Amino acid sequence: MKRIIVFRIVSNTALGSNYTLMKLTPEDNAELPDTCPGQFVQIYVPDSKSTYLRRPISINFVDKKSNQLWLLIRNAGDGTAALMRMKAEERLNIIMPLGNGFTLPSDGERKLLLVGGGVGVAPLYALGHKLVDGGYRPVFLLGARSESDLLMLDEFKALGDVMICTDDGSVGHHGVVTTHEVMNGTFDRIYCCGPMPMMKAVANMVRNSGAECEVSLENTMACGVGACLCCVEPTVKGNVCVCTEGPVFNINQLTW
Amino acid sequence: MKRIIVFRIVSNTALGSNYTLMKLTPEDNAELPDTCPGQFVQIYVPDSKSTYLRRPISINFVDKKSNQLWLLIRNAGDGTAALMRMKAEERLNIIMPLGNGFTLPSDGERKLLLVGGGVGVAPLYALGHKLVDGGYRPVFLLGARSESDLLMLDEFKALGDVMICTDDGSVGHHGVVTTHEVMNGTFDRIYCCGPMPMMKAVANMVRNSGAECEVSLENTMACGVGACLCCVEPTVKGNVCVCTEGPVFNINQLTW
Amino acid sequence: MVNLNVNIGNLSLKNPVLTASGTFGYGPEFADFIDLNRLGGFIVKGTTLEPRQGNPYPRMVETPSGMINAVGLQNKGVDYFIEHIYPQIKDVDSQIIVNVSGAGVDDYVEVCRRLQQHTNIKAVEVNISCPNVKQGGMAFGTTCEGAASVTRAVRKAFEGTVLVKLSPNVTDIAEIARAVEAEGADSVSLINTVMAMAIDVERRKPYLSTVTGGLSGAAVRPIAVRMVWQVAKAVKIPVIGLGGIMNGRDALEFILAGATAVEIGTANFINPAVTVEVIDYIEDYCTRHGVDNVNSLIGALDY
Amino acid sequence: MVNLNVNIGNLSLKNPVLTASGTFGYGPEFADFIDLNRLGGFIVKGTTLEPRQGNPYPRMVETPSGMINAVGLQNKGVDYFIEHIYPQIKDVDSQIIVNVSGAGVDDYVEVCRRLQQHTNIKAVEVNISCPNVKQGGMAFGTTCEGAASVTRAVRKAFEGTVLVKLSPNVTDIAEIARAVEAEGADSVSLINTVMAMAIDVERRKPYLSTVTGGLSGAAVRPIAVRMVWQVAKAVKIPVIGLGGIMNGRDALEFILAGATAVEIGTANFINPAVTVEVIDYIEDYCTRHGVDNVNSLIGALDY
Repeated sequence: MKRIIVFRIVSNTALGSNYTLMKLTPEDNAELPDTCPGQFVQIYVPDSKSTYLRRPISINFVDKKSNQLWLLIRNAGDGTAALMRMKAEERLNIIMPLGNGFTLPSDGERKLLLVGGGVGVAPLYALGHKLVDGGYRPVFLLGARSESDLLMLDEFKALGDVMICTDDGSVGHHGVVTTHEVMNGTFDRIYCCGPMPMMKAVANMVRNSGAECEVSLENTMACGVGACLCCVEPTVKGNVCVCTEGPVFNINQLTW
Repeated sequence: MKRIIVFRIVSNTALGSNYTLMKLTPEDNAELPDTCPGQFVQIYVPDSKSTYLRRPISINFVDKKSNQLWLLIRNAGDGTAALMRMKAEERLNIIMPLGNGFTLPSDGERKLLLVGGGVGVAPLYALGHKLVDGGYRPVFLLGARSESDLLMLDEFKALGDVMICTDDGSVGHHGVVTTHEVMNGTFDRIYCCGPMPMMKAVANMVRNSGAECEVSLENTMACGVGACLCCVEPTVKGNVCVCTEGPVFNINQLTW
Repeated sequence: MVNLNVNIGNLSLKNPVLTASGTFGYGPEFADFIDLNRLGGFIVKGTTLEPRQGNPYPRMVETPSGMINAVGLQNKGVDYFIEHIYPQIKDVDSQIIVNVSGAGVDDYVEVCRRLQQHTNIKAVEVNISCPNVKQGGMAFGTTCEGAASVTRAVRKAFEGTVLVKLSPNVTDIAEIARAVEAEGADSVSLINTVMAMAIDVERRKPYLSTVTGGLSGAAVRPIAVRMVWQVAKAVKIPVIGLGGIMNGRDALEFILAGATAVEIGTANFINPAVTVEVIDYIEDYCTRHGVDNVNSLIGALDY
Repeated sequence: MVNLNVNIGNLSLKNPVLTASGTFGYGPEFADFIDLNRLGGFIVKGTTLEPRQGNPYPRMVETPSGMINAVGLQNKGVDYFIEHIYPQIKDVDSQIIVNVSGAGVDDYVEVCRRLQQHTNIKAVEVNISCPNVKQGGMAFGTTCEGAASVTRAVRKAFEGTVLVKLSPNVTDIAEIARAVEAEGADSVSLINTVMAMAIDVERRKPYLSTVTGGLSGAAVRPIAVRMVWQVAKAVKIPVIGLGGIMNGRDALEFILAGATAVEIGTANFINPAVTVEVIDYIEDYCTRHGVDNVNSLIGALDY
């Protein structure tokens, strides 16, 4: 069940100059609703003149022990910049959980690749946790423009093997993720979240590899609950709302 | 000369729940421009969704020694509420000084009454200072709804005799300022700033007393520099801009 | 106890708060957030005779205090609605109003005829003001003749309450309202979105696939209030006001300007519980102001 | 070095940035904040034959991302302007454009005739779109005949450049623009304010003494960009775009949509230095995008 929850910001930590990791807990200390990796939330940005609509942000992690919601925020404009400026103890009105998460591996699927680009690594952290809890050993392929755009590396390394690519070669493989040698391996299931060109490149590379591949879209949206029909993506079933039918799609459903 | 100045907030101190006293200094430490008591500033409110225009606020005081601008802010809506929430070290973009101040006493004018209502006491503090510096001993008649709406009493008491009225009788004379006995006295010059009904009542009471009387208007304004022609007040010269011809007017100029 | 009941033609609403077409899905989308039974009514999304895929993505861009959309009436068609959606909502203790669109007059008539078979659809809102379709839509809503022709045909085909939703993209909206009233409409609702456009200057491209779209949200409220004021003075039928209502105060602007009921649109995207908050606010406002019947506030502007 | 010069008829502007009538006084009001010589031009406030006191206070209310005004053309009349204001501004190294209003065609003509005597007034902007006066104003601007009649008369009376400022409160602004072009206007400027209204619900009174007024500011920008886009495709004369430009990015929206120049209005109230910031932004944008002449951006939308 989707809920409107007022959160208290526990911390909002800068990760370099373009990102923050925000940790929140419900103001009334009520237990967080159940969520799946890949779902997202809609945040009302209180103090930004130019921000009228809510901002959809991926769930980075839900820490059941501390009852905390984690969000990775990138400075993508006035709305997210205002969120990045917020401080501990301030309040945020958030609707959650929204959309459908990633599909967990079926029986027999053991070789799992999680491909993240930029802030698109956010939901892969929750997913990685879930997979590790399920006894899997996921491989992460994380790409970014530059070293300073690689987020939560230590956290990912605690979950599995981590391969790194940067566009400028400042660390790891010099080039986009699809040029990394790990992409030549055989996988049962690939999860991908990042910029659209990256996801399309990954999808096209693995489409006939026999691997299942899911991507997480971030089409511009207004409501987040399937009412406005703004965030549609063409699929084999016609135009569907990314907010309710996605944001995670199997690439076989897309018309890429 | 009017200037656009970026200020650093030095402090923003709550005076009860509905007011703050904000002290600011230019971010670049440049010397504050000369101002006259009764002039005002226009503040750009950075973080209020519903505030589009600047907010005009009276100059409460300019402390030359510390190079500080003081503003008394009342919670009068979203814009001022956002200003009240601001914290030390935050920045504000302010245009100043605007409008014309109070007329200082002419030779021979010695008996001066300063009548303030609510947050309208703000410019009377700067004026009181100026008068004391000029060797006068002003009398203050300060009215408010209730005790908690009486602002900067200690500061005013340091400048002259202070009479107090409250609508609810919680302190001082129980009733509006025009019912206070001091209003029966003889004055050479009366300065008045407060809610419109109060100023009109004072004006009507003293009009034929022989005292000069100036009031400070706060008509709704947009630009503050005489361009938009929104804040007009009917006068014996026709409609004039409160922002450039006022905000201080001799009551003989008004059509009250 | 405040009486919040208002009537639109023969349609009785338990309170004056409706949801605007295309902003509330079919209703169940919001059931996690509010009790649908509390609504005065809900206007389900624009329904056409045949299914429509709508316009290509991107369809939406945020603008100052508003948004532009170019959805283009994406819907699964009237038959799908009747078969799959209507059963889910027909027993909600509120009023279902179906927003109807078509490329030609015959389409409107046929959709209304099919809806008419279903007892709990007591009203239709005839959309002659959608700016995002190539045929029909706003083309009907910008001339008196066009508006009259659709209204006349629907009036004959549908026995229930007929609302006609007007376009603000006209010189004289009161004139259109009178034309529609003359053809037997029970009510006019206004405003639909204002035709608008925004450009990504770095890419030198329009933000929308259709170049132009319809502006909604708080930005247009002052335009909408003005038009409701003009129309309410021009017609005798009840007026339903919408356009940028974000809260109860905003709703009261429309009621005081002459609206008998209001529709909440874009605000549902920002606060999915806004409708019930508006209902509560109106009731509280009446209590504070010693008003025991909300009808006495309609057009009660003191000017 | 970017060429920012644009031409409106015979009027050469050193850059495409003008100030909108009624938002910049006569110019000197802003001399503390910017160097007036930097402006492409400044359009001085609405000038009428006789002095006007304008509408009673209150004349303004803030709305979401905008404001409604009902100033009603308060000004001291054309003779006062010529005698007292013109000498103060005639030597500014920019272009002076006088916005002209009247209750009837003869008024427009007479004001233009008197302005014509003064060499440094090379252009007038004919205001047929003021929503805040009882006679003239928008009444002329909402029909092709009305717009044509004023334009025809002014065209005969004034030898310099004639701009006609259009009202957005119409069904088809392109049609009005074509009517004005046909009568010899050198340019159209758009949009004037959108007729609007706001209500103080606690007092049940309109915020403005005139009940309705004109909405301006960022809120209307998407409407203005759309109309500039429509008009630029419909006429051959240069279009001047305005409506809610708050910064350089916004100005480029209008230029890409087809405007040869832009006017900055309400933004002057919020940032009195905005005009020069817009000029600098446009120059920087051209440099960043490898554009050596701003004229190549006019209507350069890729759609």
